[in-house]
Amino acid sequence: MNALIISAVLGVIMMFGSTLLKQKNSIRALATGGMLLLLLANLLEMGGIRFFQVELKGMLFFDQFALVFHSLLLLAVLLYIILAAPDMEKVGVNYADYFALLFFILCGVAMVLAFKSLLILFLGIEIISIPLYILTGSDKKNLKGNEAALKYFLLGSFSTGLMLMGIALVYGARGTFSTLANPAITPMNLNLLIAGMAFLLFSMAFKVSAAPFHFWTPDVYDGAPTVFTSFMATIVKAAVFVAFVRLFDELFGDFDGKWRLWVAVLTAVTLFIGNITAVFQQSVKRMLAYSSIAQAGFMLFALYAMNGDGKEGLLLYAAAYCFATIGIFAVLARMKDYTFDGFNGMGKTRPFIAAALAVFLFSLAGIPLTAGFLAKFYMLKAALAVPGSAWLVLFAVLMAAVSVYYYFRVLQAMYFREPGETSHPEFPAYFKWVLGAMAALVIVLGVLPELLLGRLYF
Amino acid sequence: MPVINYIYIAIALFSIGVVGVLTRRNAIIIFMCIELMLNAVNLMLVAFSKMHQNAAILAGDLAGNAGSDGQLFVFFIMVVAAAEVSVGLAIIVMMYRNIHSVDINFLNRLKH
Amino acid sequence: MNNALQIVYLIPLLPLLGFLVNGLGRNYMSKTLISWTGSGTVLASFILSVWVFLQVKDGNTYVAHYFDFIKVDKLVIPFAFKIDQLSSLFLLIITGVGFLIHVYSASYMHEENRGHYGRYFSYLNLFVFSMLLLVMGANYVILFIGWEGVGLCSYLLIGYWFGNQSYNKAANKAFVMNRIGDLAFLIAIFWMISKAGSTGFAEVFSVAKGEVTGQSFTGFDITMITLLLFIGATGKSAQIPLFTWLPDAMAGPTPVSALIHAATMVTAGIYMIARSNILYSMAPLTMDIVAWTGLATALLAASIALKQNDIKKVLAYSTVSQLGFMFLALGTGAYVAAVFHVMTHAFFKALLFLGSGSVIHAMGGEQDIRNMGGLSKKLKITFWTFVAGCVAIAGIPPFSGFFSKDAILLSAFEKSPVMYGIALFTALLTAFYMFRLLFITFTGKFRGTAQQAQHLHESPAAMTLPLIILALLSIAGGWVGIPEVFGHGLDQLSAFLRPAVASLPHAHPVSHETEYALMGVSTLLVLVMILAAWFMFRNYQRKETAGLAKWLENKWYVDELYDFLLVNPLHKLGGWFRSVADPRLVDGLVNGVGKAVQYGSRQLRLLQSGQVGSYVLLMVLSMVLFFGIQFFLRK
Amino acid sequence: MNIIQLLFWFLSVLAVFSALMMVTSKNPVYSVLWLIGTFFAISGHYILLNAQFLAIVNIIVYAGAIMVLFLFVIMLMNLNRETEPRKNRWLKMAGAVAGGCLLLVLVAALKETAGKEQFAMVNEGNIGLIRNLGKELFTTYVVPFEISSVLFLSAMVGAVVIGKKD
Amino acid sequence: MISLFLILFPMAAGMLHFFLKDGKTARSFALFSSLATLVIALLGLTVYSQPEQHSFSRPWLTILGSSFSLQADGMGKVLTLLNAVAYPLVILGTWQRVYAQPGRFFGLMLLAQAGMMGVFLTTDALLFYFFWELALIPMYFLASQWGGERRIPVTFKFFIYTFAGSVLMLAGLLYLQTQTADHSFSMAAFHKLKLHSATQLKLFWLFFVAFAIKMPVFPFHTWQPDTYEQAPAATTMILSGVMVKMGLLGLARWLMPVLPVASYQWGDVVMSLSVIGIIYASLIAIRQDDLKRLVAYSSIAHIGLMSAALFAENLSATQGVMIQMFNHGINIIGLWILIDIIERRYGTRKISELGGIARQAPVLAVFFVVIALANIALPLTNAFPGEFLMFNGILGAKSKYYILFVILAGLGIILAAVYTLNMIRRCFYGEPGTLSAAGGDLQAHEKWVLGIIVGLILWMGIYPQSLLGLSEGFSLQWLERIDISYLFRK
Repeated sequence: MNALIISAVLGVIMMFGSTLLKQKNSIRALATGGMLLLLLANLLEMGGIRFFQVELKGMLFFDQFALVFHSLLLLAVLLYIILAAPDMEKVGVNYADYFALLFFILCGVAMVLAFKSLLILFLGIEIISIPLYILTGSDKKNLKGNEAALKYFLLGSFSTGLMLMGIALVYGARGTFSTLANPAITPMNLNLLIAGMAFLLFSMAFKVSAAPFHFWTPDVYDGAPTVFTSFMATIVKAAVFVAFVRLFDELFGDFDGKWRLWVAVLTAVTLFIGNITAVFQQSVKRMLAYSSIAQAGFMLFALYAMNGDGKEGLLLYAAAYCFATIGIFAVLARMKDYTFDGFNGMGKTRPFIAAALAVFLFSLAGIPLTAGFLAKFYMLKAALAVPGSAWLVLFAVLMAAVSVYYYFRVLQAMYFREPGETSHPEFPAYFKWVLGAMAALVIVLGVLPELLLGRLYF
Repeated sequence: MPVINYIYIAIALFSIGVVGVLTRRNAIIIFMCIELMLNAVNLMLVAFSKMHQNAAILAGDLAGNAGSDGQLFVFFIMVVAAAEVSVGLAIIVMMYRNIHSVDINFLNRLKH
Repeated sequence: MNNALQIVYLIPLLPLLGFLVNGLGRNYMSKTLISWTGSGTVLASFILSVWVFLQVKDGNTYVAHYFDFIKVDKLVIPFAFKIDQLSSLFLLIITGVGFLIHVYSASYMHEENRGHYGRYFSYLNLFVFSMLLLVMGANYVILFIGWEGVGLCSYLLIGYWFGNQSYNKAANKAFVMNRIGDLAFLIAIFWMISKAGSTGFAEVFSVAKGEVTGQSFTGFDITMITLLLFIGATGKSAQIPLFTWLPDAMAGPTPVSALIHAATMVTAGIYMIARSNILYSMAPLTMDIVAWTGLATALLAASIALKQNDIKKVLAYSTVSQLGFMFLALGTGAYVAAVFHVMTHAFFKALLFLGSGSVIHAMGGEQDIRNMGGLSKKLKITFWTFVAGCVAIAGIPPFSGFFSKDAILLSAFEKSPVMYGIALFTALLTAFYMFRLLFITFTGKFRGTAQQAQHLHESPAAMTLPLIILALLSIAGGWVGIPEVFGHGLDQLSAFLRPAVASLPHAHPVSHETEYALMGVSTLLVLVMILAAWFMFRNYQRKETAGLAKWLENKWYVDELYDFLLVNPLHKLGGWFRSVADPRLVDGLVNGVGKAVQYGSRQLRLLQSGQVGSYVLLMVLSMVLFFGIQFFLRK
Repeated sequence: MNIIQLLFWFLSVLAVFSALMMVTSKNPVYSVLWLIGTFFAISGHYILLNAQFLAIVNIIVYAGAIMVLFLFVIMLMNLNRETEPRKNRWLKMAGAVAGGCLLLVLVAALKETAGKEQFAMVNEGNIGLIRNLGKELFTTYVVPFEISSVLFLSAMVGAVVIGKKD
Repeated sequence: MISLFLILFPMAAGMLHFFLKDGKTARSFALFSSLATLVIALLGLTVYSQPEQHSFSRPWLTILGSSFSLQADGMGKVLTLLNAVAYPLVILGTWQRVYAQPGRFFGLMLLAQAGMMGVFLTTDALLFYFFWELALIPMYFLASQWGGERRIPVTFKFFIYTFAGSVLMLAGLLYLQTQTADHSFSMAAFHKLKLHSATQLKLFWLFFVAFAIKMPVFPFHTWQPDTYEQAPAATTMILSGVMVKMGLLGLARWLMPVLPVASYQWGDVVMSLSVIGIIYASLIAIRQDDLKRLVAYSSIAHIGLMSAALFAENLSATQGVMIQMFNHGINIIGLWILIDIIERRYGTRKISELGGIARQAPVLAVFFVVIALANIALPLTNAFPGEFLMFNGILGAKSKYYILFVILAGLGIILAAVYTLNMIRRCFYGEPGTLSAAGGDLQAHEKWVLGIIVGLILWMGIYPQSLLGLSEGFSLQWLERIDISYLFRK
C-alpha cells in the first residue's frame, strides 16, 4: 500500500511539476528521486513497515509475492527512468506530464499486483491503460504514433468491454466480486462462470498480447515512441501477467479442467505467431514487439501450470525479460537506424554497449547463465508438472530455438559485420554504468536465482 | 422477471455493439459501439444484482445489502467510461487534426 | 625360462633401426653409408635368422611375449613373436633374398639423389621389417600388423617415383586392393575372437581342435573364418578377384618388384594359410574354393602373360600365375608343397626380376621387349642367370622349380585329374611365355635405338653378384625337397616343417609308377613348349595383334570390367551424393526447415494487416470458435 | 402479461431496435441520437429494476455528458452521411455474420444457466436507492472510489497532453 | 580439486585475454596457459590421481535440484586429456596466424576449452547443459567473427542447428528431472531412474538428436563441412578435434545409461544411420576438391563408426570408442594443422590446384602422409587399436544385423583409403603445379608440433594400453549401467 499511495501522490506532484519546474533536469531528478522513494517504501513494506494504515476492506492484499514482484518492477522502472528519461524529452513538450502518467500507471500496477476484488482489477487495468493510450499518442505530429494510439485505444476499449462482460457473468455466477469469497457454484451457475471466465481469458490475453488477441501489440509497440514502448512492453506486461495468473488461480483455480487446455492452445499459438513472425522483421523495434509476444507465450506457462514453480518462474521471467528488454530499448531509442543494419559493427565502435546488449539478447534467447535461461527453465519445469504437457514443452523449446534466429541477427550485426555509414550514437557514462549494472543483474540472476526467489519465502 | 431475459437482451446489445465495431470504419461510431457494449454489461450487472438480492431475500437475509455491489460496479464502469471517452475523443480529435479523417482504415502505416 | 631364442626381437628390430636411421638421416648421410646401413641391418638379420634356423632345426621353438598390445577384459592381444619351423624358414627367405636385393639396389639405384636414395632404402628396410613382423607374429593381430605394413610399404615403393602420377595411381590401387582383402582378414580375426576369445595361433588352433572346454568352432564358423582369411590372402597374394594390382605394381623400381614378388608381400597369403593349416584342413569347402581360385588365377594370369610385351609385366603375370599354383597346392592340402614353391619361387623370381632389372639398366630404362633382342651377347651374366631362372620356373629337372611344381601337380592329380590337367596346361603355358620372353629379349637382332645399342653394357658386380647367387639357389634350391619316390629321407623340407605344417594325407595316394609317369609327361611337354617358343620367337618381329591375342594383351579387360562394375558407379554415386544428395536433399531438408520458417513468417505477418477491423474480426472469430467448442463439443 | 412485463418487452425492443439503428445509420449524428435512445431504454430497465440511482446517472452521465461530447466532436469535425467512410460490402457481411455467430453461441451457451430459474427483483428492493449505494460506496468501496480519482487525474492529464496545442 | 582447476584455469585465463590488446602477448599467454592446463591434467593423471582429487561438489542452484558437481571418470579423464593436449598443439600449430583482436580470439578459445572441460567432467545434468552452451557460444563467435567469406550464414546455421538440438536435450533433461525421486539433476539420480520403456523410446530422440547434431551423425551433419570450411583454422581444429567428442560423451554418459532400454531398442536404427553415414560421407569425400571439406567428411565417417560402436554395447567396442575419441582428436588436429600450413604456404585448399608438394616440402609431405595414414587406421598408428576394438565390438553386438554393419563400416575403411591416398597423391605427388612451386618447407615450430603429434600417434599405436587402462574401469561400470538383460530374464 505504501507504494500505491506514494505513486499516486508522486503522480500528482509531477502533474504540478510541469507548471512549477521549468528545468528538465530538475524534473528528471524529481522523478528519479521519487522513484527511489517509491522503491524504498516498497522495500520497507516488505520489511513490515507500513506508512499508511488503510482499511482495505478486502479489496487489496499485499502479500509477499506481490511485494517482491512490485519491488522488482519498481527497480526496473527506476533503471528505466534513469536510462530513458533523456529520451522522453524528444517525444514532446509535456515532459513532466509523462512522468505523472508513469506514476499513475505505477498506481495501477500496484493494484493489479494485489487485487482481491474484480473491481480493483478492472480499475487497475484501466488506470494502466488510459495513460498508456496517451503515452502511445504523445508524439502528436507523428502519424505512426497517432495511428498506434487510435488502434490501441479502440482495441483496448473493446477488450475492456470483453473484460466487463466477463466480470458481469462471473458476478452472476458468484454473487460477489471478491476473489477471497468462495461461494458454492451450482451446476446451473457453472455455465455463467465458464462464459465469464472465457471473456476474462480473452481480455487478459489481450492485455498480455497472447495470440490471437495480440494484434494490437506489434502496431502499437512499433508506432509508440520507443521510450514508452519499452515501458509498456515490460513493466506493464509483467504486472498484467501477475494479475492474469492471480485471477485464474484465485477465481478459477478449482476449474482448471475447463481452461487449462485453452491456455495451452493460447500458449502454443502465441509462441508460434510471436516467434515465427519475428523472423522476417526488418526493424529491430518491430522484431522486439513480436518477440514480446513470443516471450508472453513463455510466461503463459505460469498460467498453464498454475503451481509454485510457475509463480517463481514468472517472477524470474519478469526480471529477466524486463531488464533485458528495457536495456535493449534504451539503446534502440538512441539509435538513428532501427533496422538490423543499424547495429552493424557496434561491437567495434561501442564495445561496451554491444557487450551489454549481447547479454540482454542472450537472456532473451534463453542462453544459460543468464536470467532468461533460468526463467524459461522454470516455466518449462512448471509446465512439465502438468500431465500431458510434453508436447507443449517440446513445441516451446523448438520455438525458443527459432527465437535464437532473430535475437542473434542483432548479435551478428553488432559483432560480425562492418560498421555502416550511419554512425552509432555516443552513450554517456552513466548510461553505460546503468546498462552494465542491468547486464550484471541479468547474469547474477542467472547464476544465483536464489537472490530473488529466496525473497518469496523468508 | 426471469434473469435470462435480461441476459438475452444484454448479449443482444453486446453483440450489436460487436457487429458495429466490425462493420463501421468511423472511429467515433466504433467507439460508440463499444459504449453500447459497456451498457449491455451494465444492464446485465444490474439484473444480476437484483437476482442476488432476490436470492438473498429468499434465503432469509432481508436486511442485507446483497446485490448492491453489482450496482456499484456499474457506477464505476460509468466513471471509467467517462474517463475513457475523454481520452478517446482526444485521440480521435488529434488524429483528425493530422489527417482530416476519422476513418480507421485511412491509417495503416503500421502493419506486417 | 631362458631360451637362446629370446633375442629374436633383434631380427625385425634391426631393419626397423635401419629404416629410422635412413629415413631420418637421409639428408645427412652419404649414399654409401645409406646403402651400408640398409643392407647391413638386413644382413645382420639374415645372420641371426640363420642362427635361429639352426636353433629351430635342433627342435627349439619359442614364443616371446613382450607386452600386451591390447587388453580388454578377457581379450588379450599380446605383442608376441613365435619362432617355429615355418617362421624360421620364412625368416631365411625374407632376410636372405631381401639382403641380396638390398645389395643389388645399392648399385641399381645409384643415380638417384641422396634424399631419395635414403628414402628408398628406408622403405626397403621398413618393408623387410613389416614382413618379418608378419611371419614372426604369434597371433593374427601381429600378423595383421605386418600384413598391413607390407601393404603400406608396397604402396610407398610402388609410388617411389612420385613425380609420375600413373605410378602413384598404381600404388593407390595396390593399397586399396590390399585393404579390401585386409577387411576380410579383420573380420576373420573378429570372428575368431568372438568364438575363441583369442587371436593367438596356439589358442585358436586348440579351440579348433576341440581341446578347450567351453569354446568351440562350428563347421560354419571355420568355413567362414577360413574363407575370410582366404579373401584376405587373395588381396595380398594377388589372386582372383584382387590380382589386378600386382602387374600395375611394376611401376616401382625393379628391385622392389623383386622384393614384392619374390621374397615378401605376395607370399604373405601363402604363409598365412600355411600357418592356419589346421583350420583349413577342417574346412573342405574352403579348400575347394582355394584350389579352384588358385587354379583359375594361374590359368588366367598365364594366358595374359603370353601376350605381354613389358618385360616386368610378363614376370608379374608369371608371379600371379605361380601364386595361383601355390594356392592350388594349399587348396589340395599340400601345404608343404606350397611353402616349398614359395621358397623356390623366391629364388628364381627374384633372379628373374633382378635380371630384368639388369636388362632395363642396360637398356637405359627401356622395358618393352619388342625393342630389345640379341642382348645375350652383351649381357652374358645376366643372360645365363636369366636362363637358369627360366629353366627353374619352367620346371625342368633338376632345377628347383621342378621339384616344387611337381609336388603341386601331384597333389592336384591326387585331388582330381581335371585339376591336374588344367594345372599341367598352365605349367606348359608358363614354360612357353617364359621362354618367349627369354628369346625375344636375348636372341635375335637388337631392335632398339642406336643410342641404346651404344649404351648396352653388363651391370656392375654389385648387381651381378646377387644374380649369380640367386641363380645357384634357383638351381639347387629344390634339392631340399626331393620327392620321396626318389628315396626315403630326401624330402627334408617336409620333415623339417612337419611340427608346424603337415600336408593333408590324401585318400588315394598314387602309386610310384604314376608319379614317375606324371613327372615324365610334364617334363617332356615342357621341353616341347620350350622348343616351340624357340621356333616362334628366335627371330622376333613386331606385329599387330588381333582377336584373342588382343584380349590377352589387354588382360582380358579385367581392369575395365572392375571400373565399369565398381569404380565408376561408386565414383558417380559419390558425385551424386556430393552435388545432389547432400546439398539438396539432406541439407535441403535442413535448410527447408529454415526456409519454411521464413516463408511462414512472411505469410503469417500478413495477418497483421494493419486494419483494426480485421483484428477485431479475427478476435471475434476466435471467441466464437472458443464458445462453439467449449459449449458444444466439449460437453 | 402485466404492465411490468409489457414495459419490459417494450423497453427491450426499443433498446435493441435503437441499437440496430445506431449501428446501421449512415449519418453519424443519427447514430448518436439512436444510441441515446438505447441509453434511455436501458435507463428504463434500471427503473424497472428499482435501480433509480443508476438510471439517473446513466441519463446524466451517458446520455447527457458522454453522448453530448460525442455529438460535439462529430459536429466539430462536420461529419455527415457524405463523409462517412463505407466499408467493403463483403467485410460488412463478414462482420455481421461474425457478430451474429457470437450472439448465437452466447445465447446457446447461456440458455441453460441459473438465469432461467432465478428471478430478478423487479420494481422492488431498495439496494438501488441512492442512500444505500452511497453508504456502500463510502464504506466498503471507499478504496476503489478514491483510486478512481487517480483514473480521472490521469485521464485529465492525458486529455491535456493530447489536446494541448504544442 | 584437479577437476575444478581444469575448468577454472582456462576460464580465468580466457577472461584475462579479453584485456590483452597485443597479438603476440595474447598468443604467448594463450600458449602458456594452455600448457599450464595440460600440466594440471597430467598432474591429475600422475601425482594427484587419487579419486578425491578428481571429484568436487558444492551446492549451487539447489532450488532447482542441481549442484556444482564434477567427477572425472575414465571417459572424463581421456577427454580432458585430449582437450588439454589439443590446445597447445592448436595454438602452436597456428602460431603464424594473425588475428584481428587477438586478445578476444584467444580468450574465446580458452573459454571454449573451459566449457568443454566442464562438459567432460560434470555429473550434474543442468551443469552439463550450461557447459554445453558455454562451449558452443565461444565457438560460434570465433567462427563467425574470424571465419571465411561465407562465415555469417554458415556459422549461424551451425549455431541454430546445434542450439535447436540442445534445447531438445534440455526438454529431455527437465523431464527426467521431474521423474527422479528427489527432483535432482545429479547423474546418480538419473541412473536410478527406471522409466517405462514407451517413455524411454520417445525421450531417446530428444537426446539423440542433440548429440547427433553435435557429432555429427548422418543425416544431421550438413552444418559440419560448411562450418569447418569457413571457421578459422584454430577453431576448426578444436571443433572437430575436441568438440565433436561432446556428442559422443553425451551419448555415453547422459543418454545410454539413463535410457538403457531405448538405447537398446533404437540401437539398430542408430547403428544403421551411423554406417550409412560412414559410406555416405566417405563417398562424398572421394569427390571433394577442397581439403577442408574432404577432412570434414572423413570426420563424419569416423565419428559414425564411433557412434555405431557405442551402440554395440560391449566392452571391446566401448574401449575402442574411448581411445578412439582421443586418437581421432589428435589425428584430425594434425591434419588440420597440415592443411592450414598448406593453405598459408600455397594460398589454396583446392586439391586440383595443388600438386607435387612433396618435391618442394618433403618434410611436410612426410608428416602429412604419416598423419593421413594414421587417420585411416594403419596398424601401429593410434587409430588402429581403436578401430580394431570397435569393429570387434560391432561384430559382437547383440543386433541381428551386426554382420551387415561390420561389412558396411568396413567398406568405410576401404573408401577411407581411397580418398586419403587420392588426396595425398593429388596434393603431394606428381609434378609441382604452378601454385605449389611457391611455398617452402616446414618451420621449426611446425616441425615440433607435428613431431609431437606423430609421437603421440606412434605411442598410442604401439602401446594403446596406456589409454585403455585409463578408461577400462569406466567402461566396465558403464556396461553394467546400460545392461538391460534383466528385462530378458523375466
